[in-house]
Amino acid sequence: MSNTSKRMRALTATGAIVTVALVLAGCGARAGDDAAAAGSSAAASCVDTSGDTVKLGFLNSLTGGMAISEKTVSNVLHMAADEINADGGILGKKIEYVQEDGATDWPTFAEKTEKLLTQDCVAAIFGGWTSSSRKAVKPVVEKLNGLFFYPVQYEGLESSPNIYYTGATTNQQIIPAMDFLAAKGVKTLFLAGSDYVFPRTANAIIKLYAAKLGIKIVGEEYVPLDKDDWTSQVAKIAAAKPDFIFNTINGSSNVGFIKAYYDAGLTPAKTPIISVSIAEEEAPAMGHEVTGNFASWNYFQSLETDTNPEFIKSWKAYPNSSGVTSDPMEAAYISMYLYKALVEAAGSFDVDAVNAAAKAKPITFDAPEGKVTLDGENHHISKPGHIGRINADNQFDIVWASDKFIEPDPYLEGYDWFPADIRKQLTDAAG
Amino acid sequence: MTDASLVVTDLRVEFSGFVAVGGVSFDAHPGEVRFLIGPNGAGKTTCIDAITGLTKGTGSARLGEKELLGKQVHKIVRLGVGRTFQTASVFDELTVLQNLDIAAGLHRPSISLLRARRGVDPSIERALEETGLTGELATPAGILSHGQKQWLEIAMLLVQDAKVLLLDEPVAGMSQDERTATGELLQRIAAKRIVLVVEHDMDFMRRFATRVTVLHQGQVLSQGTVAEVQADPKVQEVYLGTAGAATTAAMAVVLEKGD
Amino acid sequence: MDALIAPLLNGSAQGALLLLAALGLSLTFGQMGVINMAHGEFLMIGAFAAYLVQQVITASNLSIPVALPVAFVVAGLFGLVLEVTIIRRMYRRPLDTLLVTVGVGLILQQAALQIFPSQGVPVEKPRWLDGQLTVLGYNWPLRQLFTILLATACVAALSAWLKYTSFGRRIRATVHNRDLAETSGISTRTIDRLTFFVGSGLAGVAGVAASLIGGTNSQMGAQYIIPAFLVVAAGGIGQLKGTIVAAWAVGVALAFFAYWTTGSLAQVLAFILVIVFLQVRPQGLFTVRTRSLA
Amino acid sequence: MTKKPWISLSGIGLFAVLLLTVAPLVLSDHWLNNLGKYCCWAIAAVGIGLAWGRGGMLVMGQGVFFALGAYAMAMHLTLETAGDRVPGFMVLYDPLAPLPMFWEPFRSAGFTLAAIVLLPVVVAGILGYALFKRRVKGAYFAILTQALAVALATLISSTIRETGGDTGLSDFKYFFGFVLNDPANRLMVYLIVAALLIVCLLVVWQFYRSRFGELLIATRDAEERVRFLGYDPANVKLVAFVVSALMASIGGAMFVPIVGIITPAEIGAAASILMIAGVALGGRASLFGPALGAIAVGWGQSSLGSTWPDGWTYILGLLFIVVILFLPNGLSSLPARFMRRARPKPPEPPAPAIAAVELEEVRS
Repeated sequence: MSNTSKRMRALTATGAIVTVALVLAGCGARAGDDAAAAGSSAAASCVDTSGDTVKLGFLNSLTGGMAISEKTVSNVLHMAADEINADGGILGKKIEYVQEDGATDWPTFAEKTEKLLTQDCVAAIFGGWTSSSRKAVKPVVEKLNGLFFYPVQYEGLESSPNIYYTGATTNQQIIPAMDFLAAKGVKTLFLAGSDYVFPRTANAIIKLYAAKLGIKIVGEEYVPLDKDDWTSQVAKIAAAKPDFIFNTINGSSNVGFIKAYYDAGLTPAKTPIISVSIAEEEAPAMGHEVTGNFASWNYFQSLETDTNPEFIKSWKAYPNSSGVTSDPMEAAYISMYLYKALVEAAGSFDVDAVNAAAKAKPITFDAPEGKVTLDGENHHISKPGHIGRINADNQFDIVWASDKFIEPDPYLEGYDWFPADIRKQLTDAAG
Repeated sequence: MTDASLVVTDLRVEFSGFVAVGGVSFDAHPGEVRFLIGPNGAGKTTCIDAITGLTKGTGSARLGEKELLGKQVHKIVRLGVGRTFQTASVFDELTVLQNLDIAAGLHRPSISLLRARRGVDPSIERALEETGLTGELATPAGILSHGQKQWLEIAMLLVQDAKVLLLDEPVAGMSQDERTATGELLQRIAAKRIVLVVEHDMDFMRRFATRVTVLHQGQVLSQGTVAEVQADPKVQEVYLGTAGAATTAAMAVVLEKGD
Repeated sequence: MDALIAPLLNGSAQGALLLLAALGLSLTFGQMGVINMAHGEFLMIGAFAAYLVQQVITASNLSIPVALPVAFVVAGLFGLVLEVTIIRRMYRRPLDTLLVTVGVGLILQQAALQIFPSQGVPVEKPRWLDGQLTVLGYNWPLRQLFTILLATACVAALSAWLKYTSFGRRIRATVHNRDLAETSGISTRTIDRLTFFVGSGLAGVAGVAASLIGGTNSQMGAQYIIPAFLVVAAGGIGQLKGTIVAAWAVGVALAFFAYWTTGSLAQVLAFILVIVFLQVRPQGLFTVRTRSLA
Repeated sequence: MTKKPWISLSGIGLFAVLLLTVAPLVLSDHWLNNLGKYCCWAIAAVGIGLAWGRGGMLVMGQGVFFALGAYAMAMHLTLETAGDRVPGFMVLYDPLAPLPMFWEPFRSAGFTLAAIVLLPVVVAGILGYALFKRRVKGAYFAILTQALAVALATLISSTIRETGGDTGLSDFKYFFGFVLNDPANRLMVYLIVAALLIVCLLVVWQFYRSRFGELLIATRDAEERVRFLGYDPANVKLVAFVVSALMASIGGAMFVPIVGIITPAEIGAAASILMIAGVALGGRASLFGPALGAIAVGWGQSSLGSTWPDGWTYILGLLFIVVILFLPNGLSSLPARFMRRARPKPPEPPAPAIAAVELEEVRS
């Protein structure tokens, strides 16, 4: 019947088109074809700074679950850009920003990164929060030779020529916290974390360092990020009676943890918590139940530095302000200033020129957390270690500070207790 | 076609304590139009439900040598037992042809399902002629008239080549002419197959029944030819005395299902 | 001893919260065959209502008892609006209501994110819930006991309402047979609206309980809807006692799994347990003959 | 249902020409890659159309099958990139332990391709058999499948060493020997996805015009009635469910080289529901509706999500409400509606569920 013959014809036609297309396309580079693999394919940058503006991309989750945390980072980036513009811009060019929504969806972060770099032709991208979002962005900025400024403390063990990290790596937050505990004479420690990469990695490092410090880990519990009920796990903590709890829980789950902790009758006097994800922004949602516990950060609103009062004042006056400043916000804020300093040192917006300038001489500037210096090799910045204790106003009283700014060491090369074979395998895998 | 008869023996159906059918026995043979009548709530439809596997029943219902009770619905169908429903249930979104084609698919190998239909099966054409639906081949079943839907259901049983046709109130809502046509159709069909009709309509029963079983409150009240049954005083009493109360009783049953 | 007592008690409290979340769902699903995927967001509305009450009545000792009826009414009104504007148009397509309410949930979540501080708001626990009850050597948080008492009170109130009021009787009649109820002169429209109001209101009460356990923010509702539905399904449709037993069982199972394994694995195992259970008994724990869609 | 097969067929032909030749010529690399991503969702959507639109099974957990394909592919690409080494993310948690057992076979390209096809068939087969034979359907089926998707996403998130956890698998360098960064190879990957979408459309086209397609509609509208025609509806539904699972798996597998990352967020509740959004928009029971709807939703997310992120969430929410409330058969039913208005037709057939419900009543 004619149906059949038509169908056959259509099928053949489709088949033919596909075959031809695949043959045409299939002439791309194959594995082992080193010239192509080396990245010669990176498209020529389309960044245009010939006018009196420079385009920058902002990428955070404004919708979905992570919007809870990322909105403030996004807002503070806007504030920094406005400040820089009011001050004459970067190299005399006003910042024109393109805001994108990562929508709490990691492939969307990858897609938007590509869009920002190839469609909007931005000179650099700022934002991200979760490690997943960074890992989604990383291959894209590396492929397209773009720049990404990541503002949140993270699990380290990473570096990329195309990413600048303005939050702490593990040796600037986790290790100072452990030093603080050791100084307090802590003997037993319980690890509580959300079930994802940062807590798992942080705890792996904590366990290695604890062995060296002679601190005994008496338990380890994880709960999914989107679950609030910690009662069962806190019961185990109460039974284990640790000297201290190391808390790597993230997001709203922290509220549930603190409530369960308080309900179980655990108190900072007997079983204090040290957290690495509770800051001035998160504490109010926990009310008085979190008061008296500790947190390890580089920046606190209560820090007394030259530029901090100014930062706090500007933020409080900013339209979308939450009224308090916190470490991730500060890191996002300075990422913009770090970029400004880099570009001005390079005298150009070109990625390679910026990277060269980073290596050429130490970039240093006054941040609200103090005078920070960029490490041109690993693209992290030096930071002061601080331990704060939450007071009744949900602010932090600083109880401990590192004696000097801590140099960033994402692969923990300066720490002999970190097994060299792990480091080697990790750097090999990254290389 | 077949000499096998449908023999139901001591059929019982209970719904959480309520006895809907309490030990009913009857038989039906090819060549006769067999009627099952009774007031509402007498258990007529439940009998059919039990025979076709829709509800669980105890006792026995045999088609020839094969026991039907306890088998899955679709397996009973594959043994040659087909039925229609009080409210005509055809596939509204599909055309008459598609409806019949699905019914005819019973005897095709499964793999043939993956091919499109080409032309019209001879068995479908015969069934269309038999039921007078030839002109409606491409009409969506949903827009057929009520009577036509009933005929389509009967046609589906024919292409399905059912040995036993269990028809649940096939003429409800039909005009007088349609009733007559349906009755004659049933008589033609009954020549080769077992036809069992559940009906309220006494007039229709009188005109076309060969043999009748009267059910009342889940029991056989009377059995025989139309004349014999009509002469039975018990039947007269049920139909004259309690017809009005039956509806209320049925509602009470539904209510009780709750707790 | 602790190894048994702690999970058992905490699991019971977890089950009580699940029960609170599932009660309303069980009512609306049993009555109308409607799955309200925005039920979790109604729970969130209840929690935010508790927060707003605390802004007015600052003493938390008083504010939570006040918040409970307020949350019930506020969430109930949201449910009523949903019923009147959308659900009533869809009774013939129960499966589609599921997707429509997914859309409603999305909108409510985003609205909450924009209206309230994105990090969430604090809901303070009353001081009289500080402290623990020592049960066989385990210091059981009083708040856990409160959740159980609250759930018990809700169940008692609901079953009394269903049993002794004429509205309740009409609801039960409609659950059993909608057509018959209609022909007997019951206005199923009014009944549906009322059921939806009460069902959603119960979600609001659950929200207050949830706000004492975890964070109060735009995302909080999402974690309850699927467990709550699994509880309803496992309990059997329109079966209060089934829902109660199933919620308790799931809660205790979660706590024991969490005790033996990790919090994540506990979630996975509990889900799989319910799914396997529904394999064995697709009708749930207790069955009732109704014209349900499943 | 298709009365004139050549209309649908030439539609598919036109679609093929647009996707395979016009799009690569007209679109920038970025948008072509995005289109590739939408095509992955479209492939899954075509399967959802078959299962939900034609089969009446609201599959709210297609993320499970999407994940099977995606993780099979991602494991292969990860191993291809890692070479002889253990993938980097595994090292930290146990530096000396070998590759987990279940990763080993994914070194083989052949095994990976077979797994992408067979895993969803086996899993959906077992799951579907168990559910349909027990007559689990309607909302129960929907929520159970969604619960499975949530469970799987949680499981993957918590098994960091084995699966990469929440961060997922990413940073793939090669695709079956081809360098993924090379634009020519990216074009090839796009063309494969587009071609697979066309193939899936052809498959469902054949399904829809076959006797099986008619039987599937019959089963959707009156499952019990089908039983009385001698079929076991469980088997009919099983076939449609397995095919839709296979398509989700294929979509997931191709998602990985196109997007370059797969994480549990792509398979959980939200992602599984988003897959349905496009199908509802386009028209669940139509041939092209699901695919076009999925592409439209993907495009909306990319473009509107950029310019107006808060608004996009509201639009998505409203889309569910408005389309399902007022246009249950999606945008593809609009032309027919206009035709009907022009030329009066008999009233709409009653809601499909009615016949089945009435059958299930116990009458006496």
